Amino acid sequence: MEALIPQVVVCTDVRRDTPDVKTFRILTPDGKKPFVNIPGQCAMLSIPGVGEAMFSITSSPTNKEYMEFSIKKCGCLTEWLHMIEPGQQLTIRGPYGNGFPVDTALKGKDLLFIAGGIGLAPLRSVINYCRDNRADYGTIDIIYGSRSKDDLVDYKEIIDEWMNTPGVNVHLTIDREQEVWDGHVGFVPNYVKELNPDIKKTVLMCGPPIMIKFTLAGLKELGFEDTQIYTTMELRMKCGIGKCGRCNIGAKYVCKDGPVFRFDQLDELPNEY
Amino acid sequence: MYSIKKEALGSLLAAIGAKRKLYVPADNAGLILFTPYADGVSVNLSRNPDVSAKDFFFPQVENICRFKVCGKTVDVIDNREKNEDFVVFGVRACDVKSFEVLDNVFLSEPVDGYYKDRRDHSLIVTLACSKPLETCFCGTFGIDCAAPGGDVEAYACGDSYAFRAITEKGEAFLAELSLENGGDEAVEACKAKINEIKAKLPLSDLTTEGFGGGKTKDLFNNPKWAELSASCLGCGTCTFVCPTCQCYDIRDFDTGNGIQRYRCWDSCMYRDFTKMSAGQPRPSQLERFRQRFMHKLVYYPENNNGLFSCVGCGRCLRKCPQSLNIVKVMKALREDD
Amino acid sequence: MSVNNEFRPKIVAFCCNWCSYAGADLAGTNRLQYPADVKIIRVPCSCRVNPMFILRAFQRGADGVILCGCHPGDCHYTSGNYFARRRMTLLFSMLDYLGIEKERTRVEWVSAAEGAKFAATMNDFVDTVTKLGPNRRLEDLRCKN
Amino acid sequence: MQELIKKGKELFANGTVDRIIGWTRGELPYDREIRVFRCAECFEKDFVYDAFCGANLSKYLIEESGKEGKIGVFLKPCDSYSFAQLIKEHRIKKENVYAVAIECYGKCDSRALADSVEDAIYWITDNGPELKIDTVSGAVVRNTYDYMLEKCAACKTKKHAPGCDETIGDEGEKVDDCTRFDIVAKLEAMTPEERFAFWRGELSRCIRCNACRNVCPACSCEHCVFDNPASGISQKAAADSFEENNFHIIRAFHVAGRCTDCGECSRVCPQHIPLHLLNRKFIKDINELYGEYQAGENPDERAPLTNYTKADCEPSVVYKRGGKN
Repeated sequence: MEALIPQVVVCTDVRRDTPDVKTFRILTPDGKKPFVNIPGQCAMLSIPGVGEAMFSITSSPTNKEYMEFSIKKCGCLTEWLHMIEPGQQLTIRGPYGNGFPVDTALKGKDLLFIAGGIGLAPLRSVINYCRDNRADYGTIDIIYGSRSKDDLVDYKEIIDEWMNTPGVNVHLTIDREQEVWDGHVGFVPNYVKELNPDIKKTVLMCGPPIMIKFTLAGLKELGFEDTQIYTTMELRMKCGIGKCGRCNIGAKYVCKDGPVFRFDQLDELPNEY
Repeated sequence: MYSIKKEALGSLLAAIGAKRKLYVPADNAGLILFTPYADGVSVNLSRNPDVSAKDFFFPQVENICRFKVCGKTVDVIDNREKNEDFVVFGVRACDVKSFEVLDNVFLSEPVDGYYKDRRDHSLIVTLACSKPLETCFCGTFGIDCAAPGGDVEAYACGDSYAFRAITEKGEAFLAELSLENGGDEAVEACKAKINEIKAKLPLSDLTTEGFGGGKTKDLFNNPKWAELSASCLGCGTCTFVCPTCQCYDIRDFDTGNGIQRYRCWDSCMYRDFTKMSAGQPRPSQLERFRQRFMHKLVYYPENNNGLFSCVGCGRCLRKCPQSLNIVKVMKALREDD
Repeated sequence: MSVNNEFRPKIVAFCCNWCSYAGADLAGTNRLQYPADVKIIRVPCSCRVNPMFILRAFQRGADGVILCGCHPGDCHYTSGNYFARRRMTLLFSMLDYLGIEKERTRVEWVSAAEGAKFAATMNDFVDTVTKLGPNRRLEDLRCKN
Repeated sequence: MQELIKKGKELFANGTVDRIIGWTRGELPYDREIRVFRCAECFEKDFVYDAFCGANLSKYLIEESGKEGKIGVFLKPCDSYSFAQLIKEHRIKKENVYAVAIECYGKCDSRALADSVEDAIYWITDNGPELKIDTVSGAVVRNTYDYMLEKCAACKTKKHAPGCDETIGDEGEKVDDCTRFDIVAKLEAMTPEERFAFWRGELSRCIRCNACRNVCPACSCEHCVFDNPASGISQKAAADSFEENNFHIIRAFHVAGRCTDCGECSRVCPQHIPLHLLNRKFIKDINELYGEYQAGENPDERAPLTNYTKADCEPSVVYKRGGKN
């Protein structure tokens, strides 16, 4: 099978999470999951004629029924995606990338997830994987922030499921005061410092570059090492298989060698992302 | 070793062309381009063709598949062209090496079937460079233009051409042509003469010292990049004439009765190459220019056991509108030491 | 049913909203006959048509392209058709220079009152293009199958 | 050249400019690259003006004149028209540029010259009417006039456009017997079939490297229509013969009336496509239909495509004039 030729899938359900984020449920035409993946991996979704782009797979591999993608409206293809209705066929190819080391480096560790905005999408896959294999991991702390309450992706799942899982602590924050909000208000980097997490934890972080920058500085202040912190990257991609050349940073291709990097690995790369 | 008289080249090419598709370097508007062989084509073997031989395996435009979209349904049709066996005549040592560079990319997992199919259908007849030019520096990368390799090697020695099979495929190919034996001595003389010229080339003293895998930190933040890239126009000439540049774009074209997905050459020199809705990791020509050379001299060797992704063919030296090139970059970056 | 293999050209007519489109309308209400091969695209002014529109029409399978606007001096926007006139003159000259049959392109000024002229122009243009045969020199083969 | 260096040093010394853009020796004997010199010493050491300085510096001034300080530039007659046209279009900040008009007697087509020599070239000595070329296997001599750039062989003027701050040497005159439209006229006299075959032969070599667009001083858009995915024509590659035609027609059309015929497009084309023949066709048509016009010559005149007269010819004029059938 040619890597660049995609398979047809059906979008069976579209769920509006926030004003600009929708979650799409994807199945093959005969009702199966398109392929097996590791948490943190990505896939190339495409609307023929509009374009093709890389999205992180939001659903956990432990979900055997369907695959989900949470997608924020921010460009040409994503605007089209936001217009589709259930039943629409799309194309997909993948899975691409390395994913998080859930079966090796992360096993048995206390995990701290830090996400901002749509940055929760790739982490949700890992969080649900860890919840479903609860015994394999230590405590799970989730710090998640967004602009407002309405912008919290998967709010219902967070409240109904994550918060009710033993050993999982969820800390939510929003940028500005809101009447309907009685939780924490403030930016993620400051909230992380306030919470002062145990420095033995392993951190998985994803969010806007500015959040990453300040949170990383904050974590280091608290005593975290680069080798404890993982993030997942985004660059322009076309082929997904490390050949077309555009996601090249140093000797790495984000689509093939990433998108998950440990910060000490990122330090080795030229600062061009 | 087989040998023919120079005058007999035309009938030899005709004999090859009668059986298979044959491409030969031929005159075209002052250029030498690989051209399908036909009666009346003016074969020109005087210098390396202006456009590299990578097109045969990685053409500028290639159909990936077609989509039929009807209401909410999508059909995928693999409409790639079927390849037939073909022969490329007169490929030089540098371009042959470039196939190895491209193989490392396209034939690594997952294998690119489009590329592989073309490779499998090809037979490469190479030609030793009797007259390397001032822009040639293949020796820098350990390439011997007097021993070009490929499936069959050819030498222009005096009033005859000598051929030698390198691979089994080449052996079978030459056997088909029923040529006369001979030419061994002439080839040795020819090689000796080439080596003599090689030593005298203006760029013969260029080395790869200071470049290679692991040199990112030393070179990436060199302040020289700013001046080196200052007059770069951001066109794609260097990348398109380069035999090893392999970046591509995948695009959809709405034909009115289906969507044609195709891939085409792309260039890291273009500003839209890395542009995302979220931002631009290489915002100015400096970063784009640096990427091209860092990739050839550092990143690629790091991933491929020290093999450089430049073969010293010198096309970018000749073709850059503003006379920027990899030799200048290498020399300038090394000056500090 | 017999299969008609006779060549029917595809004609794209860019019509200015204020004069020519109304002229086409009038031709219709007056029951004047002109071939159905003409596909009308309404534009705000003949000046809205940039060279790319013409070329893309050919790419997508048009065999002839005609631009209709208000008579010089009558432009709804005062001077749009004067600019269009210069532009199209140069473009058509360039197409001719590249060896593309010059009869495939035409500019005609049709006012809102000239339903008859509209029909006559289209009849004539369709005839001309039919004689020329299909557009081969400015076609995009990908759009053919 | 000595005069130019003297002038440059003087401009640095009296503080007129804080940098000068000019040519310098490249890697090869016939290479001249463009550099911004930031001090009198490096200018004196590296600045070159000789038979190989064909490149037009005007386009770089779009970016350079936007920076702080004043930049000096040397303009050959044909470059000065691009410069004047860019000022007219408000793309160059004139107050940040000090332009010196310099003479030009035609520049060498270094690629053609190099291609004419079979051996590796060591050095080229410019002896005026002839070029002495030292190669690996001895010296050869070439007639300078046989290897002139096309734009120089068909030079239209040795007179500079208005707008330069000073002139070194004597101001030249327009070339009366300019031959630049000869080939256009020859093509026009062909049949459409011949013309079509001619252009297919030329344009089918295009590799869409965009060098012609990027070097063109008239192509000064920040975002080109061919890079805009929403334009529907940003196909990036010549995927079909239509795309080749389309790209070249539109490229030439978008600079029609603004193209000064500086010849850079043809100079840089790696595939030897005579792009100037497209631009000159527009210039010739404009001259014949709307009156003589030279872009950049008159800062107050409206460009032909943003102008009109009520008595303009109808597009049907194309049926009567131009090529035969």
